[in-house]
Amino acid sequence: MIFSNILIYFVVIPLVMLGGLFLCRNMNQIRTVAVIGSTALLALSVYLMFDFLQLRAAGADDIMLYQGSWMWFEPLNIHLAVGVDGISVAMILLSAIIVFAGTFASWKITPLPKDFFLWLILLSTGVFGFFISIDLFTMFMFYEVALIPMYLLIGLWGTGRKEYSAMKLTLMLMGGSAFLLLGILGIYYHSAPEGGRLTMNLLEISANDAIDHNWQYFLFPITFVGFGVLGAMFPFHTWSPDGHASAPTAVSMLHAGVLMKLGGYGCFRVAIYLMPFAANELSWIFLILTGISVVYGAFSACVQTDLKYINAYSSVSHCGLVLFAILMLNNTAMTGAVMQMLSHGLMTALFFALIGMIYGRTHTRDIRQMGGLMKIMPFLAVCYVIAGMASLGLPGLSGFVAEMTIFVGSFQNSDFFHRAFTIVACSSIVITAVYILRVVGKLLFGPVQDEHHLQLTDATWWERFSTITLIVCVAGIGCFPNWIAGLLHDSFIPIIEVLTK
Amino acid sequence: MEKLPIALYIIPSLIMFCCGVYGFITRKNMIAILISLELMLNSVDINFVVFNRFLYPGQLEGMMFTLFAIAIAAAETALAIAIIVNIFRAVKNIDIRDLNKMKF
Amino acid sequence: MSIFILCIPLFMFLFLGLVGMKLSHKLTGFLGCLGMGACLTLCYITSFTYFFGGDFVNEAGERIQSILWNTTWLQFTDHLVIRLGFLLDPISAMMLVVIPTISFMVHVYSLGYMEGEKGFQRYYAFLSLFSFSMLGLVVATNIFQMYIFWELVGASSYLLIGFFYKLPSAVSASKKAFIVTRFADLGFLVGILILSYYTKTFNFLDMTSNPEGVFGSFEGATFMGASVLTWALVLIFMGGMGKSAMLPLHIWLPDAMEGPTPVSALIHAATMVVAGVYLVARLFPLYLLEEAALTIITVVGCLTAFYAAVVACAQVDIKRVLAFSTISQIAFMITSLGVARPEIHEGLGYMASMFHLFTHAMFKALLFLGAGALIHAVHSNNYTAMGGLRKYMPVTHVTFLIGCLAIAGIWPFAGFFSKDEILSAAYGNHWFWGLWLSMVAGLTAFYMFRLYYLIFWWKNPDFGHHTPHDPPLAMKFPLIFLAAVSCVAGFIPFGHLVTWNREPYTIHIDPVVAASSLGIAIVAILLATYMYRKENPLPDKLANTFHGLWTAAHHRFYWDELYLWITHKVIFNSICKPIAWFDRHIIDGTMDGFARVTQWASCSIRGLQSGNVQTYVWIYLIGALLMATVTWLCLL
Amino acid sequence: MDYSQFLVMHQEIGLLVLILLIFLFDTFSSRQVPRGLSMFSVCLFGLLTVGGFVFPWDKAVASAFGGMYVTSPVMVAIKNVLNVGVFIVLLQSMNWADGEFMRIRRGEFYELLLITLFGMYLMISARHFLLFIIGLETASLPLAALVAFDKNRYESHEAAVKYILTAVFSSAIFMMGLSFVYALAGTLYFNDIAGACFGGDAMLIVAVAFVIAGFGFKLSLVPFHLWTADVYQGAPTAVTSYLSVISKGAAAFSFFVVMVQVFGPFYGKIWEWMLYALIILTITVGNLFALRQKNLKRFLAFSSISQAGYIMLGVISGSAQGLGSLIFYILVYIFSNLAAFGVISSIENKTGRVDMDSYNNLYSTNPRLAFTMMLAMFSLAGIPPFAGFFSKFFIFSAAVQPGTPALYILTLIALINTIISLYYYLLVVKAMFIKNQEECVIPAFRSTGSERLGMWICVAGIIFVGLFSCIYNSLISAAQMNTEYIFTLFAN
Amino acid sequence: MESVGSIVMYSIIVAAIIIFSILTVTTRRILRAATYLLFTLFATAGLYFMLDYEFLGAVQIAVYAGGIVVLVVFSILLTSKPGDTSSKLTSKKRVVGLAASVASLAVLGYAIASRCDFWSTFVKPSETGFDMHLLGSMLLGTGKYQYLLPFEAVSVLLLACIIGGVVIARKR
Repeated sequence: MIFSNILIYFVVIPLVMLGGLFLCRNMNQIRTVAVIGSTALLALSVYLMFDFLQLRAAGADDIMLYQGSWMWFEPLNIHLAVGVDGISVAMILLSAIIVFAGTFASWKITPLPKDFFLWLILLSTGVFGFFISIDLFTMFMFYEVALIPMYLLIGLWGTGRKEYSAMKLTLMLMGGSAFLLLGILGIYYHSAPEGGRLTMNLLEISANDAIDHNWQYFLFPITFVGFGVLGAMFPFHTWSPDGHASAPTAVSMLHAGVLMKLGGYGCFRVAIYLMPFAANELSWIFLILTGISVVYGAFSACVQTDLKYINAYSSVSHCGLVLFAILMLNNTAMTGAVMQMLSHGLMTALFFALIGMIYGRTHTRDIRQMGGLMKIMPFLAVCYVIAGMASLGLPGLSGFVAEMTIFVGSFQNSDFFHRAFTIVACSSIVITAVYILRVVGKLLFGPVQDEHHLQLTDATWWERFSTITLIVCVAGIGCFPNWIAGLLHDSFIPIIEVLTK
Repeated sequence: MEKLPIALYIIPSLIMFCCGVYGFITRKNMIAILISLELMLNSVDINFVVFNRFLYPGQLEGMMFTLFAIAIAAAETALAIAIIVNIFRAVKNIDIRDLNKMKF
Repeated sequence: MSIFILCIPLFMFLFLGLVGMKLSHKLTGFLGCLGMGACLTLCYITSFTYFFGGDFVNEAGERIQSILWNTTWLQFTDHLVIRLGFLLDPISAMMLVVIPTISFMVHVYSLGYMEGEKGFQRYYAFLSLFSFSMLGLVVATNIFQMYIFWELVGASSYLLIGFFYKLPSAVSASKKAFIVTRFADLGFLVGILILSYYTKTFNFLDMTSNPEGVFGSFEGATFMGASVLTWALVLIFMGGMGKSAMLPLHIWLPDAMEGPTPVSALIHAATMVVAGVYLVARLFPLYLLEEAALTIITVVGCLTAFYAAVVACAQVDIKRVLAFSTISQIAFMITSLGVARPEIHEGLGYMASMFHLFTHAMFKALLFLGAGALIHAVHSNNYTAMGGLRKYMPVTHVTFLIGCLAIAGIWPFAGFFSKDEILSAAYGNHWFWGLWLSMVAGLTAFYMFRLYYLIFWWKNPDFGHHTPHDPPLAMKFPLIFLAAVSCVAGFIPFGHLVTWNREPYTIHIDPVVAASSLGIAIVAILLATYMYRKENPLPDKLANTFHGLWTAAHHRFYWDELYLWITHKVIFNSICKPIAWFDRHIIDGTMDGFARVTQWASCSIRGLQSGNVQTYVWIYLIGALLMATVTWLCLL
Repeated sequence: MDYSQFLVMHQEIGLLVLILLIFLFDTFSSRQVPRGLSMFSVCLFGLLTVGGFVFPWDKAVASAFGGMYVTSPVMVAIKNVLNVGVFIVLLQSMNWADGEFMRIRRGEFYELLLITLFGMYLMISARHFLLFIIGLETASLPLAALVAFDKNRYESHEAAVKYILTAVFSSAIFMMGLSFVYALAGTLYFNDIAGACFGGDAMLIVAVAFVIAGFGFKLSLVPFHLWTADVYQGAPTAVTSYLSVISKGAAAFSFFVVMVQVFGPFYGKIWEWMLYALIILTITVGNLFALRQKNLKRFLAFSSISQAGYIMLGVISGSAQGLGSLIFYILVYIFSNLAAFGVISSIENKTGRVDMDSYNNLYSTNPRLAFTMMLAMFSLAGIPPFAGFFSKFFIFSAAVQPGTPALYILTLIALINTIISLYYYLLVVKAMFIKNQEECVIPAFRSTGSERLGMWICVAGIIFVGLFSCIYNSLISAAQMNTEYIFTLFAN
Repeated sequence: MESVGSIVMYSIIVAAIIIFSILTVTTRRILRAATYLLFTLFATAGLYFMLDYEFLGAVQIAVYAGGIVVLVVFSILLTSKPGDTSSKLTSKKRVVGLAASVASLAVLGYAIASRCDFWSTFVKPSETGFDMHLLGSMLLGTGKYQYLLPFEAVSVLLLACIIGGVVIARKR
């Protein structure tokens, strides 16, 4: 029975929420539904994590746990196949946290609150579905489900050049997914040895190991680029600054926090796991590109004046680091990559939440027009400093842990090329410090720039709730990283095995 | 008649076809265009008949096709003329060049 | 027990940070001092147990390096594990004395100095955070733990420098401090990566207990002519250079004086800035493997010492004079490590460096706190606003004088002993280093007494109705305490406690060196007395005579301008802006270009749909014919 | 002379009886009764549609009239699919057909429409080119009359002239091609042509090219598509929607049959490459034209051109999976496009507006219509979880199934084109939802019941046809049954 | 001698077909075009007769010449005033038209002419005697090579065209 699988509920709950939202008539009902739903998701994901750890401790050593597979489209052997390993569990937890925080961050969204939450929940359906899927088709389907609500969310509730940004974002991401689709089809048609039953199931494809090497040369790049676009890989990152700048708060949070992680997740789950040969052979190309994104994004962030642009470019840099680490193809670096995903997800969500709150008060995001906010809204300002510290990799917050794991892991590669690029990537931590401190200095410290800002108020309770949730998570990972590192480390073992075969 | 190969029958038919094409493209009067179309259809009919007679005299498929094609042509012409008359009533003009209000 | 040494300050930080806003200033201050006092007690107990308890000495008479506890914090690979632990050995035990002492003094002193300031609670929270980080740094069992706390002290330094966040100068100073040290830390990090890649470990003890063994297999590995070990060590030293403000990464330290003065005393004089020295001392057995690295250290130290001393002679702001003096003194310690060799006086340099670190912490903290008292009294940082204060502030005057004598190296004050050992070590290595350092020591005495005279003698200014007076008791007590320590610290038998191989060693004072350095110091003091005791035009005349030199020194030889040029003109304008432009116009332009090309194509083929059915048919026919022709041609 | 063979043609007979009944009803009932005729026709046709599904389609296998007519599950399936589409079209046109203007020509409307459907049935089941041509003409000529139906509008006349002239021209070209085929094979039975060995010389190439060109007209493949936009714009909306989905669907199926069964042996050699070029042209040019359109009917015309290109991907695959995916695509396309046309015709009937600008901020006045339109656009663009995503995925997977690099490249080009198409579909969504500062010129109104029913069916189809896998599964299994009727000699 | 006669006959018919076809599309008077079309159709009927398809020739004359051309003439009379001539063609248009027709002639002609057997295939005496009985059974038979179904189907088509023509052409 399909409903006896816990993972299904990660899709079912949002769908039920959608239904509930359809029936809502006023703001309170909408909030009730959204809060109950997102709390349920959070609770479920926390439960899942503990249960998962328990199962693993009890000796369940399948690659994926909670596996379930139900035939869907028989002619193409498409299943609704679900299953999670430690990485997916971590990503699910991340998504749940950010959806939860996002709900509170958009407490007073106008206009059309109902529609806003509908699309937001649809988006999160896609995200959860993506992380629980182990069937390429359902994975791809949920991936696209997560993309399209962005258009309306940005277009309707965004600010600035929202129509342009929304269109650009959607088209570029869909462009990526066009490549991805071709890659998936290619993988599917080479998924089984001659005469075998073709399959879309990741685990089966990997076990069959039937993709011809020449085909891997073709399929690996397009799959990687397909996911890489969402992972903001240079030079396909330009949707990110505009998109983030125009998006409403919760959407920026969800997008930078979770959606961009879909790219990185897909890169190793599909591109590298299924095509290890090409991954070994071709990773250097993408390593150069992602290495560029790391430094390039950081440098670009240094001269921006719009708060959201700064964070968007910072995201380019950080997400570049994710892909960079994945391409190092060793366990430590990949573990670091996922930790970076978690860390970046949480702290960017925090950043965007704070920027949204500040913008909601000052009605500008130009750092030249603001200053001394520490005096006016100390709570938000302190949170912003914490987020900044997390971003520039202060020990005790999540960014440090992730970055160090990546750097140490990457440096374990024995050839000069990889290590030289690691050092290049390392240099981004200095540049990050530059732009973070520049913003903090101009925005929060110094004299108050605009007299009108003196009347502004500090955070409301729901805003506090939203930000504190995220800060607790950021600090939690930063202070006690080992359990999550262990969780991820074990999950990468099968992938590394495939790569070294 | 034994001295005349099939090509000598088909080529005049093709010339007729091409005349039809020329007419369609150059004439302005819609009825003239219709006449050109008749030429084209007629040329197809000749083709079928000639192929049937020369190449496959065992069966009469080509001939039957022509027979039905004539009927179809008649139907087409009737309908086309109805439409043309109708448009003449509407705009008092049957110049094909004037029918380009919808474009791009 | 030792875990509480770290936990108490951390708890105080969290407690004061989260609920401090609800507490009164008095209560906060009390709690802060109480916490630090408890911590201080524990540290003293630990340290004294280590040095004098007798449990920590092995049969050969060596003090052992003992890891009290070590928990896994983050596991990278099987070998590479970050652990958080507590390493007790001579240098960390020594630091366990220095840090809490100064910190406690600063806590107490701040009760008076920061009284009534907005953000008092925040200030104490940050002080606790700093104490926690600094203690964590010195007891680190592995290099990554050190790096973690290294970053944390940097951050707390950032927060404290920028404590007066409404002042733009404080904000930019804090930013500068953080970024410069961050840049240095990049070197540190890369050094760690290289080191750990070859040694397969982060642990200090694994590295230092058998350096040849660990590195034996990688001797052949070189990069650009130098061995990887040299690279690693130099890069790690770069981290130390940043923290310890060595040339050319020194520029942040003078600006860091924008922070509250007690903070300068704690962080930027006594503890954090010596982390670089501590780092090199920690990895000293590795450095011994690479002569080149030690030479680099020596050169950097000597240049910095001299440079800072020269600049200190031309500063107006008393805190800046002290800051440059700090740089110069730390450079002494660094040089001392650089010249230390086991075969020269049994590694005297190492001991001397640590000794100087200890004494310097005491008297420099004293000087800073004294400066704080002065600033508190006259509300200005510049000596031009002071002069003749000896009558108004007798306690401050005496303690400050003790500090000056100590730093100038006058017997029997603490500085004499430690500096003397450094000079001995330097002469032992090469006469040139010794000579150089002697000269710098003379300069030190000169500028310190220049400062002393300009503050306390020089003229009798008119303070009007607002007469300066000695500070309250909370501030006076630390001054007196530290002055006392500065008087007696020199007699501590340091050689029995801290040596490079942890074997006891009896200090012999080399009479020639001692006498000559004392002589140079006295001459310099006399010169300063001649020039600055009474208001006279001589200094101005001299300044005019050596106008170029004076201006350059006054502007710190234009290092800041150079950095400004590099960051603004080169990095900001020539890298960041072009990249941002490139992103907006080339990359983004390409993406928009796709859209534009599509639109253009769309417009350019609109003629196809001309609305004329004859054209339609023509295209239809040609299409069909082309299809046939092309296919036929392809099949030929 | 076994006249019982007629009984094999259940659906055709049923349809003819239906037409007859409508004819009789139209003749003998009073024309003053409002809605009588349209109600009657729609209900009857609804019964026929349901009947088609109730009938055990997997048993329907027959070959009659000496192999001239065949039926097999897959053909029943496509006919059923078309029935569904026609039913929705009828529902949506009821409001229009009940209007005063239509009072005296209501009966003719239904008769002509259903006769063209009959012609399509014949096209689908014909296995002889004569019958096929007759079916083709029956499916296209009466449509010319329907296009000209709206006598009060000039555009309707212009459209009709363009349609009929191009249609006759294309059938002349088609028949010229057929005459060459006849010359080469000596027969017009599909099976026999495939069996007759003829060489691949110039004549064959011309024959294939002309046959494809003839189909190109029905399917509006570029460069045979130029009539499409003008006719769609000029024709009454009901007819436009019919033209865009039903007519195209039937043509696509029969195109598959003709290409695979008749010209199957020349797949790789001749027509794969012709089709290859046509697909790229069709998708790209259709998209490029659609970009700039402001008139929604014209916009959908170009969108339907590019959709036809995607449908052709099923043909170029030439496999049973391709056929099944093609039918599925048509089904989904019917729901999606008709949802869009439903909204357009509903608004056009109310306000007479079909330009995109008047749809600005439609969501504020008519949220349901806007929502339906948005679903339609998303489905057409292939956004999950709507049916369009599934149909696109399946058609692409069918297209790359042969596994040649060329087909991968073709699919990639098609995929890149989906981005352009997404752009213009989103333009509509943008107008309705995002331009919310502007005043909406369309007042809030309530659509008639039949329109709403039609749209509800479409919406349900858009949401559920993809998710409920049984539909696709059964289409594929239908396509794999009785392959001798289609895949006689196919090379794959 | 029969062959000479048939060659002459052939020449006349073919010349008529070609000349009248060309005249049909080039004359500037629309009524003349209709007349030339009639001649062309007659010539075609002659060709059918020559190929022994007498029935087809008769149908050609009856339906085409008798029905269609008359319809066309009527419609010409309905839609144009007598003496109407179309204006001269622009050279551009003529070039375009010529290009299309010449191109299609080239392609189609090459396709035919390139087949060697088309130059060596001559008409054979018809084996199946053509008679009305055979025609009847073909039109009403249900077997292979019998055309009951198309026959019925075409009736539906004609019906549809009648309905369509009526509904369009009627005045209201």
